[in-house]
Amino acid sequence: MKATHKLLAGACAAALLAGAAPAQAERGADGQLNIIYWQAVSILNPFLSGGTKDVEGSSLVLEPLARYDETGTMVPWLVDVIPSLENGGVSEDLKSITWKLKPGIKWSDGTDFTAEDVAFTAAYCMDESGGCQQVAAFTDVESVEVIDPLTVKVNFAVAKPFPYGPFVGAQSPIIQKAQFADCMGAKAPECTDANFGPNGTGPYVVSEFKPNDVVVFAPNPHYRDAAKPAFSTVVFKGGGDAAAAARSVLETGEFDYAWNLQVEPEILTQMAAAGKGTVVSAFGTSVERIHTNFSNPDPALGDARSTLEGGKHPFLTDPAVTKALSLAIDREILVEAGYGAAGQVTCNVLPAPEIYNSTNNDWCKTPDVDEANRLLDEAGYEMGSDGVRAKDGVRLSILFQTSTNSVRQGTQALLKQMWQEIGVETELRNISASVFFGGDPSSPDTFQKFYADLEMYTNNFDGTDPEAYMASWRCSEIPSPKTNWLGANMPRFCSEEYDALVAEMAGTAELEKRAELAIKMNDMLMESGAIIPLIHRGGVSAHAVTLEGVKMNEWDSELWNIADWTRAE
Amino acid sequence: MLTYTLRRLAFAVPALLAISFIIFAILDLAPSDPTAQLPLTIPPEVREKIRLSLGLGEPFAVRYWKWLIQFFVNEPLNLIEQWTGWSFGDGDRLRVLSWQTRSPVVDLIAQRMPQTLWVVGMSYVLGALIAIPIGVISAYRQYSWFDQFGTLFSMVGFSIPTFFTGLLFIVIFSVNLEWFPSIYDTTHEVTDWESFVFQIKQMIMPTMVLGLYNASQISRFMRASMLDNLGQDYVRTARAKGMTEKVVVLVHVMRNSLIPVVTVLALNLPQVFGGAIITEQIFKVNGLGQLLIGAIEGGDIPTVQTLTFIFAVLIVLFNLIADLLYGILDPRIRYD
Amino acid sequence: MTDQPIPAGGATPAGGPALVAAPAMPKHRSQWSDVWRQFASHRGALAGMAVFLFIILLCTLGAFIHDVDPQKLDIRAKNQLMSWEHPLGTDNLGRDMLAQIIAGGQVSLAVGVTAMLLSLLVGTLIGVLSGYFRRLDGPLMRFTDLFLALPLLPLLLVIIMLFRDMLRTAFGPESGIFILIVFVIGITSWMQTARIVRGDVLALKEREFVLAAKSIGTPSRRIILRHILPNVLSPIMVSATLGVANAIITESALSFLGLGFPSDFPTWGRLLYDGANFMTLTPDRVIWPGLAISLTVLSVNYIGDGLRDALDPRIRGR
Amino acid sequence: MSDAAALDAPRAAPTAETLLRVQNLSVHFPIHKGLLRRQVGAVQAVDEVSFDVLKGETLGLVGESGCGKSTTGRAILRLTPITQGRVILDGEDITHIEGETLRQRRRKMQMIFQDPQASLNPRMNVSGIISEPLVEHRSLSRKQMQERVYELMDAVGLRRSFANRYPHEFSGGQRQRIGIARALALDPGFIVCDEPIAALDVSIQAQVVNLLEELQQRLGLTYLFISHDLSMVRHMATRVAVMYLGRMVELAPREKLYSVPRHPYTQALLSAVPEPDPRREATRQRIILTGDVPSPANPPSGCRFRTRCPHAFDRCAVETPAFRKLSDGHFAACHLSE
Amino acid sequence: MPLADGAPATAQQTNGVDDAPVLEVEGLETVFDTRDGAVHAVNGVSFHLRPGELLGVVGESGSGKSVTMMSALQLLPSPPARRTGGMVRFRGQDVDAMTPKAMRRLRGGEIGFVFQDPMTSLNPVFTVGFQIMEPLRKHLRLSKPEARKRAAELLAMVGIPSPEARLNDYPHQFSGGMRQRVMIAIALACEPGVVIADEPTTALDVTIQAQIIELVKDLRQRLGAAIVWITHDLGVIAGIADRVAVMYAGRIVEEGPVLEIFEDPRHPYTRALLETMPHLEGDRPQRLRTIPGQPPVLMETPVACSFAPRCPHAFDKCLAADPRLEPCGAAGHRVACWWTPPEAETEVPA
Repeated sequence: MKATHKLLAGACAAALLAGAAPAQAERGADGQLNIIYWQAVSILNPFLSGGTKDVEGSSLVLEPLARYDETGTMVPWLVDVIPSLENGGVSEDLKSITWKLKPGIKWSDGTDFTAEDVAFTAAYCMDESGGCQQVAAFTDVESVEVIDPLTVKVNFAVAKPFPYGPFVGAQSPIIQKAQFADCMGAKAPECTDANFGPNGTGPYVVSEFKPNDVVVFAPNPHYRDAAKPAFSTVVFKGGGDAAAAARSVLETGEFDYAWNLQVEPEILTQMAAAGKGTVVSAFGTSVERIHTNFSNPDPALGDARSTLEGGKHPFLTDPAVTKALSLAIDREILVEAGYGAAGQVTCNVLPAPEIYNSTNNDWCKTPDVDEANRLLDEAGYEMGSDGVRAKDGVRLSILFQTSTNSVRQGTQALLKQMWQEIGVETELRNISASVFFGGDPSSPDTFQKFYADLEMYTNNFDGTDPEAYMASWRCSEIPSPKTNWLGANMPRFCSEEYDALVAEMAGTAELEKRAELAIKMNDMLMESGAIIPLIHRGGVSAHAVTLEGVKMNEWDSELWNIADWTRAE
Repeated sequence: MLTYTLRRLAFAVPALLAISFIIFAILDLAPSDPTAQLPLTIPPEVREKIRLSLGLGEPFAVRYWKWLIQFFVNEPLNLIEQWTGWSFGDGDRLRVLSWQTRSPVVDLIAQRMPQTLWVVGMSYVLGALIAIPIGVISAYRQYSWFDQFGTLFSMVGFSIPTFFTGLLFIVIFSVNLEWFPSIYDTTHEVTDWESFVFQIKQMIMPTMVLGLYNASQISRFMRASMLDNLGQDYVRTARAKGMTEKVVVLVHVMRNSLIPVVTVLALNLPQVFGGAIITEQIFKVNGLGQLLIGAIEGGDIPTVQTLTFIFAVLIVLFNLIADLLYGILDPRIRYD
Repeated sequence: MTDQPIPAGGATPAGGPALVAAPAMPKHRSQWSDVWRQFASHRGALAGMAVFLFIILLCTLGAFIHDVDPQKLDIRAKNQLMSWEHPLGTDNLGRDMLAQIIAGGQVSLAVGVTAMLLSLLVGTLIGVLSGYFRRLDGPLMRFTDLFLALPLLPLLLVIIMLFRDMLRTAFGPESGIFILIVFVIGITSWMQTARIVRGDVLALKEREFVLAAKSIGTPSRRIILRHILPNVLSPIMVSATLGVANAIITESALSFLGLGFPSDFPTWGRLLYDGANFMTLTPDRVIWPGLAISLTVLSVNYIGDGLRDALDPRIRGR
Repeated sequence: MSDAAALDAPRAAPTAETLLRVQNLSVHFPIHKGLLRRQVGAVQAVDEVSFDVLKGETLGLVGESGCGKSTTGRAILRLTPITQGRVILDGEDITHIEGETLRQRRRKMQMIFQDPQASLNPRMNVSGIISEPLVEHRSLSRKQMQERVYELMDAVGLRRSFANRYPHEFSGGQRQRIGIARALALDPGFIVCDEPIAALDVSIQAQVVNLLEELQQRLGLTYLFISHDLSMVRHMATRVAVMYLGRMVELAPREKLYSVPRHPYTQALLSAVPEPDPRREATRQRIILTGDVPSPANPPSGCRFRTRCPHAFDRCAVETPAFRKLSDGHFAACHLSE
Repeated sequence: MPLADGAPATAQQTNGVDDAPVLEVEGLETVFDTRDGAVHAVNGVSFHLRPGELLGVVGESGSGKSVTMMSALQLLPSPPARRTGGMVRFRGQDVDAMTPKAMRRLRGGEIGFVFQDPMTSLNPVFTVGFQIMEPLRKHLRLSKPEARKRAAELLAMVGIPSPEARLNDYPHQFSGGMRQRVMIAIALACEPGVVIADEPTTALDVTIQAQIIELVKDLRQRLGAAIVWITHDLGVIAGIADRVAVMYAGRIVEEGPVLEIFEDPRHPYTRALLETMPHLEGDRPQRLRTIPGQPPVLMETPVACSFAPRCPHAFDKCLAADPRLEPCGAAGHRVACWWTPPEAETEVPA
């Protein structure tokens, strides 16, 4: 298998390193590792918290059956092979998947890791009263059967061409049945001891935990590789802000690894110049994009505002307008001002993995104000005396909302200026993230209600499979008062053709075919102007120059291979 | 004095109940949604379930009553059990749980207490130690260069926001001079001389930043109080008795001047427990202040309610202590 | 009666022992000219006044002289140091710092002054009412105690979270948040003023001139307006100066906690906060707003100090 | 003290017209103590005091500090709440009138205060201070007002050019003149002078006293002259009342009181006053009272003076001596003078 | 009583004793710096105090009586007060030349002070015992128990009942008269040769004032200290003083034995002062005599007689030159006045 090969290659690399410094090929020989996450870990049970910091913090302890490597390739982790149609792990009707556990793996308390634990994990998360936050990974799971102590079978209610939701990736690790058996359902939140110090199969165990402050880890004595991990202590500190975290690695050298450095690029560059650390980045599927409101957000419409019933948007449904808006944007400037190495210009809402990335929209990469102006002229929007275009009395005046965040506000300001050049007037509005993304149906400011013409935010999908993600833009996903404003189709984009493609993808197992369908959907969204993608965002982290083995990974936990991290002399 | 104290205590009870209600009600109105921070991919039905699992479905009065019981009965009982080893009932009491960490809020507070007390408390002590001599000398040599400089110092100290001084300190002492760590290690334990030195080193910057701010306020107060007393007749009496200036100022005037200052110090002491939100953020001290701001940002209402109310209790308590201190320090009040 | 080495009270016009009381003073001086003379003799206060006036002038008239749009982005001119074109440099989006400081100053000063006025209004009202009317004293002071006992910062944060959006929709994003911040700072800082004013009113109420007014038959309302208020003016004015400084600082702390004005609405506190990370890259971004805050607070404090001395007859006599 | 005696006792000759009648006046300030703030007692600042003031006379009210003389004055002017008793001014019972009625009656009675510094609002100029009563009670034009202020200033001997000055620009004596002008503004018949000269220098005292006397003659004023200065009271008053610890102990026409004081307290008080005459002082036999004045919150039983009285005997502790008539116009409250 | 043993001075060391003066003040000048300029509060005051004698200094407020004494013993805060001239000698020793240490020993050790308001003059937060023991321990170097014993004796001496117990009380627990007794005990603690009493009875009621005057008379006989008694009350002075100095506008205008001053006042100011006072006995004048005008503002050193503007007898010379204190009449009687009263007018209204 390709994946196995990759894993071996990784092991070889580690072995090579070990060879270079033989004294270090010993558990706990490299002293202390200091990691700083500017958002502190609040709980070490990823099923009870959706926060990246919590998921990644617990990934030192808890492991999934399989996970993604830095290229987005799935690698077996607690199993020997990834089940697939070819090797018979996935049933022909695509309704079940059978995992065969790697023998000999032990929990950190010394007991054996068995299929019972895997089945229990599913039962734990699928208990409705438990409030499991990773329940999305278990969508359509009908049952999880224990075949024998090392074999577990997941049955789906529907055909699942991509059955790798449960137990794959950092969001869906395995917890120990013995420890959590009494923590089912409503009792889940009250099991503080277990939630703060889960037993795991990973390289480290929790030795001290101060919620929202610091976690101290020690090597797992029962870790499957006797030579790993290399550090005797891991201090996982939280708090402060991204700049301070970056400073502690890059300038003062107090810490070895800092996560998610959303700092203005010039600051990062300046800090990196101190030479104590290296900035690393990796790209996943996050795209900063603008959603166009195809429905009419006119307040005069009252309850019908921003709904299909309220009618079409006066000018944004005209692809000429959205294309002109897109053409007017100099995305390079946006990258330079707000993202630096953590951003790339993109013209797709689905930019990765590579096979899904469309090249059909690359025209947007080169801004062309003249072309934009021409398009608008052609479409009949005439420049008014106030510098704003209008057609039939409808002025190209836009209300543009996003969440409160300094980079976003910078981007907003830049866009406003760029659009001014093509005769589009923009009013900016920013809303506190907790309200904007909060989903409170009584608030007028949520991103779902979309009481504006344009809105900007980032979204992505977990793992590497875009099926569910692309299904967001089906007609049935349009938020409306009837569905209590739930739904992911913010632009109110509705096309039968698109819905048909979604259905087709759900029944297609072959990867190339799936990619083709995804690209087609992506291109449809681009051409209609429902989405104006801006930047393909990556994660940025920094590590000390003395820290080796870091492989930045946006598909899984950044700390996915922490067992291989070592300290150079 | 005793009845006075009892009276004050008696007043404190309804006051605290009123405060608890206000705090609970205001925070309850807050639009914080415990599920707001969840990833967008989580479906709304699940969000609703999570809300219910956090006890959000019940009416306001029930939740308030439950919270009162938890706060005033269950948590104190738990504390007593922990300290004494006794047990009351089955010990399976409903505790105030944080939404963010799902752990009892009181435990979190207990965990945060040491660093807050060390850093913020130390800065308070330091502030007072710096401020009192400055205040005394400034007042004694009123309008001298020392006084002018002291005034300038205290006003500058007061007028620069701590988030700025903190960052400045880090850039100078951590980045450029590499003297002190910029991030406070809350797991550090003092076991020997070396670790003690490290503890001192990591405390210096946050303590100084806060201490200077405190000192600037206390010194102004001390100066004013000294000036008030230096003009009193008894000072002339002391001089007429042939007392040295040292005795006149440090015994006669100082003793009187400290009365209001000490009470003000006691009144402001709850701030120490409240933590210094900004300084804690900057140096990652992660004390109570950081806990509070984190809870506010994370919409963790139970934590905010509990912390806020504990501060209120402390404020009421220290108000009482300040009154009593005043009585103890000032004999004129003691016997009334 | 005795001779007192230190002239007592304002009993004598010129200070010194009472013997200086003259049947007719050579020149007629009003009380305010006395206050001004004492104020002017306080060098710090005078300097503070000059600096404060300069800052006000800069913020009001500065925008006419340096007429650059503070929100104009010029990404190609980002992170610049001082130059003729941008006297105080630019920020990381290429906005002109001087223009931003001028615009920010207008907001910061407006916040400072309005919040102070609000807090004074509430504080004086409660202080005077509870000091003058014995029956109101208990309830109002308990009310004040309650406010003092409420931990303000958390509640303040909650109030902001609560009402921000309501006000935004009612008054628009900028004036909405302005009203909110002013309200929040004002409503959480009146207690000291109330206590001080109450104390002074209690003392004034016992003064014979109030009794004299009562014996004349002056109704309470006019006693308060004519006799009490003018005489509590000095603590009120000192509170006012402290209030301005306090409000500016609180606003900057709110900015730090991310609860102040929206990011495209510069205030000194926000400029300082936004610039903090650029401290080593473009020091101008922290020096100027920092200096502006410090100088304002410092000058206002010195003015307050001078006023306190000038308005205190015991000191004025000296 | 029986009611009848009290009503009858202090009345002066029936022929003279009575302007003010004070009957059994008590002013008690409650003391609250304990957990529930219960009233546990009262400071008996003024207790069962009765006297008359005749039209045109000056009644001197003397006593040491804390004896209740100022409180009596204020209670008569309804400036402090009356616990018990009646105050009748010009035939009208003003004890319980309130609001506008009381406001109207205030024109008839005014007060001159002890501390000329404290009794003038430092933020008002002379003209403002003197015209305040006029503003409150008369509707005069600006010009008439100005004229009246000038008239009053003339009357008390202040230069008209001082009208725009502030109190702090004046000396103590001049300030007291301003206070007197204010009291006169409404042409009151009755003025309570509450220690009007206590804060003034000797050489100034005489000026103010002369002014008061002159005004009395000119305007037919009636004074209640409260003072602790026995010599000055002897100079000013027609009749003199002596108070001790909230009670009135003796009341007599001036000459009688000073020549044949009947109450031991009055005797001690008179003997304690130092005279500017070295020869007399050297030979004078003083009655030196022992101890201090007891607290009015907890006054001695029976006769309040008994704890310091050189002649006290058993009955004094048991029975409160009645305030009774001794000879024409001479009243005293002492068992010895029965 | 051990204290009395220490000072076997007999009664009535009245005028005429030829002992060397304990305290001499010559040409004392003191200025207060105010914003309006320098106020000349004391303008060349000279007097001396013989052992055991009681000198009454009388004058209205602002006449400089307290300032003179405080300034002579360097108890005025500087600024604003400033000595501009004069010499002060204690037992022949130049006080101005003393070291601060010697100065402190002088104050409290050899000179005691009693101030006007005993409430504010005692430190509210220390017990009375502590405040009495302070000078005992400092100047007499007594041990704590010794000082305590002595303090109790002192309290007993000034007539405070159960002195041992009251040592532990705070000033506010004493009544006004008792507080003044405590002040007197402190002043007498180290058996000083001189006591400066600055309006010691002004804040007290007449009956209490009488008590204190009796006490001082009694103690004087027993201790024999010289006393400077500053007051504005001529009555008090008449009953207690041996000699009287009358001050006006920062200078002594008349000085002499008490009988001389009251029975043969030479200065128009003294005469007016005596006449303005009403009496408890004798004739009651229709109108009190008044002194027109106000005391002067001492913004500059006077070149003329300061009283001239208010003086009924003023003539040209009074405005041209400042009279000096010259002997007149009986022995020890001195007056600073150009005008000579006709014999007929020297009678006092008796």
